[in-house]
Amino acid sequence: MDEEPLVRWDWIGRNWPRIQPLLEDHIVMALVPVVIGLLVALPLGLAGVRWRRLYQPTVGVMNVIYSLPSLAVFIVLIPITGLATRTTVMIPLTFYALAVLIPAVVDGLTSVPDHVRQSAVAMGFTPLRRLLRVDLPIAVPVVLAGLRVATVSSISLVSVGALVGRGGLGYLFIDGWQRQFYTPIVVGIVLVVVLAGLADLMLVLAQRLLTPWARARGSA
Amino acid sequence: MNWLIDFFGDPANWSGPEGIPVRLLEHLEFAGLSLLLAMLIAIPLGLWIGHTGRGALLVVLSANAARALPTLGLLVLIVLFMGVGTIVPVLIPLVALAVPPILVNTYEGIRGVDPDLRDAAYGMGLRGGQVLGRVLVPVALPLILLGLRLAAIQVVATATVAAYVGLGGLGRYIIDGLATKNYPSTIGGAVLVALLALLVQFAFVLAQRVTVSPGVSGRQDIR
Amino acid sequence: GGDPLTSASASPAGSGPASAPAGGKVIVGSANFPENVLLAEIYAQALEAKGVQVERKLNIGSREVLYDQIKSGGLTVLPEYVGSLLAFVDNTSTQKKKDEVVAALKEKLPAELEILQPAAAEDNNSLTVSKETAAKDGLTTIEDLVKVAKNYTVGGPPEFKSRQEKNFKDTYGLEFKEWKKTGDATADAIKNGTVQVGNVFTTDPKIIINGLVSLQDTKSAFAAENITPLVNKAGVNDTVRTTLDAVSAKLDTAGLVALMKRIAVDKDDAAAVAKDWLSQNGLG
Amino acid sequence: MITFNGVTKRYADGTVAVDGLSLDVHTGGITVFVGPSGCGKTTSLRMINRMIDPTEGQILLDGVDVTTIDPPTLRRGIGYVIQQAGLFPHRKIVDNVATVPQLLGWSRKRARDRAMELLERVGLDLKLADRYPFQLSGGQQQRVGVARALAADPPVLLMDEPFSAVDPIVRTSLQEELLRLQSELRKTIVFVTHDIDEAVKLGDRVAVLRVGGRLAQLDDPATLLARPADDFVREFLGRDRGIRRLSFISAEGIALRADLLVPATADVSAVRDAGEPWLAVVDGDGRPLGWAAAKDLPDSGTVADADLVPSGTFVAGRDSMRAALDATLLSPAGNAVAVDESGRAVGVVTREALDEALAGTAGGARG
Amino acid sequence: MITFNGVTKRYADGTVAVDGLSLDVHTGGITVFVGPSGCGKTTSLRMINRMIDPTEGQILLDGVDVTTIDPPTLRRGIGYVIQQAGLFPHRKIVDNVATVPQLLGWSRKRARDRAMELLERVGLDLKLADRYPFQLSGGQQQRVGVARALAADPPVLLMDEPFSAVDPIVRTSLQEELLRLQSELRKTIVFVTHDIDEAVKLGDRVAVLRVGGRLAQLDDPATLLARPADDFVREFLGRDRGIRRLSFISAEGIALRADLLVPATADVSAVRDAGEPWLAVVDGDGRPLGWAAAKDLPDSGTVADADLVPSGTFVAGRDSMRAALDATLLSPAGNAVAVDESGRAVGVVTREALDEALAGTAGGARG
Ligand SMILES: Nc1ncnc2c1ncn2[C@@H]1O[C@H](COP(=O)(O)OP(=O)(O)OP(=O)(O)O)[C@@H](O)[C@H]1O
Ligand SMILES: Nc1ncnc2c1ncn2[C@@H]1O[C@H](COP(=O)(O)OP(=O)(O)OP(=O)(O)O)[C@@H](O)[C@H]1O
Ligand SMILES: [Mg+2]
Ligand SMILES: [Mg+2]
Repeated sequence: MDEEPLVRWDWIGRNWPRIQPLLEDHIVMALVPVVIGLLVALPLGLAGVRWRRLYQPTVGVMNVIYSLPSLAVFIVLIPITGLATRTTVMIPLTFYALAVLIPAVVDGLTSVPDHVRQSAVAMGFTPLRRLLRVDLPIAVPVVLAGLRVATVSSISLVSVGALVGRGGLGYLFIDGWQRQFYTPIVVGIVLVVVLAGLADLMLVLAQRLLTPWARARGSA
Repeated sequence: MNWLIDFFGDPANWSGPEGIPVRLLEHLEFAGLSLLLAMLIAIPLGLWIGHTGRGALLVVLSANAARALPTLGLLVLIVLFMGVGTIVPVLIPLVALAVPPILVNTYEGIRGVDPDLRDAAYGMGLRGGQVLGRVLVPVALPLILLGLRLAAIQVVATATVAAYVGLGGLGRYIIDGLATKNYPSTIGGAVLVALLALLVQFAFVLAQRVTVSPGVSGRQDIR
Repeated sequence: GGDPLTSASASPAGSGPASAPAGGKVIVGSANFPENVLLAEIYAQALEAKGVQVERKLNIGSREVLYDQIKSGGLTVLPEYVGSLLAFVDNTSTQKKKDEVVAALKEKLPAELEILQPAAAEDNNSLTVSKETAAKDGLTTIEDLVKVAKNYTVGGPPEFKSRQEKNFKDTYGLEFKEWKKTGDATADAIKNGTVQVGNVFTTDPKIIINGLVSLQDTKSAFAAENITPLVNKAGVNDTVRTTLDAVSAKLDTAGLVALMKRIAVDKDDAAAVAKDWLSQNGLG
Repeated sequence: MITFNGVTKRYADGTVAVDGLSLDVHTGGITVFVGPSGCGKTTSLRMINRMIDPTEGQILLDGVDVTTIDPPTLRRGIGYVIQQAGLFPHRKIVDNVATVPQLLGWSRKRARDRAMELLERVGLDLKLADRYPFQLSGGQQQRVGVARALAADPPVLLMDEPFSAVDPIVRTSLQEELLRLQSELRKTIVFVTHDIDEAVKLGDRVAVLRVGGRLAQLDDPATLLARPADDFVREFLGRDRGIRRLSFISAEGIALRADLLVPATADVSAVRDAGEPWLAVVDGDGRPLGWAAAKDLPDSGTVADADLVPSGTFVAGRDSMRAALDATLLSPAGNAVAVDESGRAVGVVTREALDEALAGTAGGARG
Repeated sequence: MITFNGVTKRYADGTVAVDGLSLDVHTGGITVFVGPSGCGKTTSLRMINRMIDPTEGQILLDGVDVTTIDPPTLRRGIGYVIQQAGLFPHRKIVDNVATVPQLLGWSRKRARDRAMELLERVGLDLKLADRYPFQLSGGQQQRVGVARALAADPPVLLMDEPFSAVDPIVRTSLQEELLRLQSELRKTIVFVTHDIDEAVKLGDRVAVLRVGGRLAQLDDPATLLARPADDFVREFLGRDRGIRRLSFISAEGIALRADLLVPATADVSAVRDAGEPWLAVVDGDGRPLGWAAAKDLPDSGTVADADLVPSGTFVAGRDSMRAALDATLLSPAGNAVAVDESGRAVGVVTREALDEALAGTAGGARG
């Protein structure tokens, strides 16, 4: 029994039908919060830039949220959002995504050079139009950099949800742990990393496509 | 609030091997040790890569890959391999968690120093090490500290998972609270962790005040 | 004070599908250990074979968490162990024998819940030690343990101490030096010596994997632990009942251990093992 | 015409940036605001397109108080060029230029065609149109900035130190480009600089401001150089005022002597007989080849055999007195060759003739 | 002396930045490298202190091949000043300046004392010593940069466009400060600029480089302006070459006429009798008050009652021919008043006298 191999390859094939829904569940639970986070972070970030005084407290609150252990938040949410539901897992993840994305949006918007903003005003852009056509596009590289971190972290964090019954691929960790069985754990880790890598790659590609003008400045 | 009073008001929670002081020390041990290890790995590496420019692509790629590593999965895998005799199994995933922000910020901090400054330093006859130590690091310090702070917060918050594999730390209150549906315990544990994280943040703000030259921080305020 | 886990169960508004059978869907849950997951799989697949629509919420947590959920309708069916369940709903209960326990349960369970026909299969709590400890102290029964227990640390799930400390003392006069919460890692803790004695289920595959010895419970400190579906009455109809009863009728301890061996040692998946068992027994 | 009517700007912190400024900016000319750093040039400029609103007084654009016009509408009719060009980093060069036309609702195609036309007009290689700003040099970016400001053909152009971030050589070429453009377009341009040389070079009229935002003098460059209103202006104009004002005086009035030109094929003896110490030698096309010194001529042969010294030249109909003076200073004879636009010598300016002409201008300094 | 001996630098990407450069940099003088962008000025400069190593050829410092010296040691003996000053943001001004002395092992106190001395020397308010760089203006930062480079009293100073990021007014004052310092310190300075005006103003010798890193001409500024080696250099020197070279010719040789000076108390009739159209009026101290035109004098009274026209002046012993010319151009008489250092008139330069002197210099253009 001690010679339990690190990976039982046949297990993967046999259990794929069981892994696949976990993978799908994982993707949904990881990405929906990031998307929602982005949608919420944009207006909040804008408000943060507009009312600088609101921004510091917001960051403070976000930092506190960020320092809450995800597991504890899951548990606290169960009575409100139900046991082992996606919502339970996605709510804290949304907040974590916000904690990364709001500063990214604010940094992105403040990265618009003053002279660029001034010329936009002088050319007769209305405020809304300037926001949409000038400020936001220029903020894209910084926002995307934040989005990459948020996405990858979210994909990694979903698995903790397994401790409260809904963790996508995290189920494989619990399962492997209970049965002292490496294969599902390894498969889970690999899938999570590959998933994160793919998402990251797609964001990098998106950045390349969306911001050919920023290439000179590097993409990190 | 009642749950907090239940939890913090219970004298049993303040003494013995399951008391808050012991759990807190355990938690600090996990978090502190892993942060220290991560610093030992990431700071020299970040300094070196930022200074020489070699392997920069590697940092960018591997840092995000490391961020993707699921702590829980890593933890159970390592515990299965090594057992729970020592705290090493907890340290490894936590170190993996802490390395990316420290590494990336150290690297970006050093790399982001104005090339003119680097030039001036070499031009004055400083040697490579002196340029790094006397010029680049002091100027990059705010970013390096920011990386450390992010890492520290994440490690403090995530060290709770150690309890799942039977180890101690403040996570015990959360995991045990879940198992026994002891709500005050869960909340109490979470509050303790959050307080600890805030304390860590505060410590870093202080450290920043003390270690970063006003010439550098003042310049940033202006921007 | 207002425990939200409890208070929420009174108002199941947000707790997902509360009144389950409306859409004819049965939610099968399980606690977070492999055997319970396997049993839930067996129930689920048996039901599905009868055309019942099933949703699984497996490997979720402890009884403490699950019980409220099934009571509120968040779960419909849960594999349970009669003794532990009785102790949970009434911690003053003293019944140990299967029939007494079942009878007591039927009486004590709240109106929303009921247990169906218990199976012959049992998964008892046990006090388990390592082979080395057993050999050194010559331990085979819990009574053997009494004289050395004062030197030993005992480990178990977080809820273990509160449930059993008094029981051990009353039944055996057994007292330990220290109690540790070792949770899911109890078997590992015994193996690496963090604890010398641990509360491990008799069908736990880690007993076999780690070569541990479960001490015999000569005085029935642990109650009978026959496996039975705990159901939320509102969520089950006759099809469900007869199907689950049919499962229980075929399930015995030896069979369960064999299934668990497949899961723990051969690393077969619970769903596959369940499927095989059901078809062998003409249920799937 | 743009009219400043007792305009004062007091910032929230109490700084008075502009104080009771009253002046007219003439239509179709370049008016330069010049003055030391912090004298309120930028503030004055930006009050015209309402980037800043005055605390007191009014600014009228062709008689209409600008504060009665909705800012975006006002601004779309006023081009604006600033130091860092302010190009949108995320848009291609052509799209940068097409921005205002598109804001005005032109079709994409029409806006782009217009942009291409303008890029050509400001002297930019059309291959650059599909690049992004970061791929252009500073000077090229400035040209794009000018093209962009001109895109919707606004009658008014505001330029705030547009050329101060580029190196002197590029700067000179940008200045010349602007003058060339303006000779075609005749916009009403308000140009801000703190470089007095740039001010007198570009301005039809130059407004010198002093710190605190008060007008010290408003005059055409020649008058400004000849008659600074006070010590502040004199100081600000700096050294070389005498020489510099020659730039604004045409060399047309100088008497030319055609008799000092000799063809390279002329016989040496003829030249020697003329009795002049130096003669300007021209080739068959009449282009100057250099100066021949009478005393150093060979004994026989043509002038072409002589040792010729390079000559200073200036363009008779176009250049200023300054260029004529410079040319005489570069010639060994102290005389300069005047050429026409095509480079053919039309005569020689002797130092005496130049002195005569200069004496006429110096009288202008009386004041 | 610094000797470039067939120095070539080819970068990894194949760019030849410097190509077979051979020249001497004289000890104790300012040698300026000037040329268009990308002509290899910076590369040449940085090969001296081994920030870059040549691909071929050698650079000798007082006869020693620099590649035989350990770079940090070499650099501590060579001051280096760059465009944005490159001050260490985390160190106070005084500590920035004390950096190299401390590297050399001086005690903290001695290094700081030296730093304070130097800050004073470069004209910086000592109150600024305890500030951080971000609290200083660009011009002040540049002064600190110069002080820092001088801190260990290195015999050689390398300056790479040190003043190009500041505005023209500050730039002029920095240039003058550098000249003043150099007149005291007599360092061997290599100065890089792309501004030809700065080059001729500062350089004892000016090396003009062309793109590709080849030397086009190396001469003192006056010779360079008078005799550009080829069209590239002529083009690069730009307009006004004739006028600008007058800057390098002292006005000392010009004949002065003291008889044209009249005291303000002189009687009108006396002046009218002199028969000169214009007379320079001076006050009791001998300071010039302006020009009086003979024909416009009142019928009686003193000269002080006359309508005086402001006069152009230049300092007789110090100023250049250019200043003298400028002064004549500002005077209605076409004559300029020469004053001594204390501002007292010493005589009048007539245009004829100036022409005479200019004719003498123009001969120098023969080449
Ligand atoms: N938003 C503001 N709030 C307060 N004071 C301001 C503001 N903007 C400018 N000032 C002050 O108003 C004065 C005039 O500023 P302005 O920018 O118009 O000067 P400028 O002539 O353009 O100077 P520069 O040549 O340096 O560009 C300065 O003293 C400046 O500090
Ligand atoms: N590290 C490098 N790798 C490749 N080419 C380089 C490098 N550094 C400079 N060059 C090229 O070498 C040539 C000379 O560069 P250098 O910086 O010496 O010019 P410069 O005269 O100082 O120009 P500028 O006036 O713009 O500062 C340029 O064509 C430049 O692009
Ligand atoms: Mg300004
Ligand atoms: Mg250079």
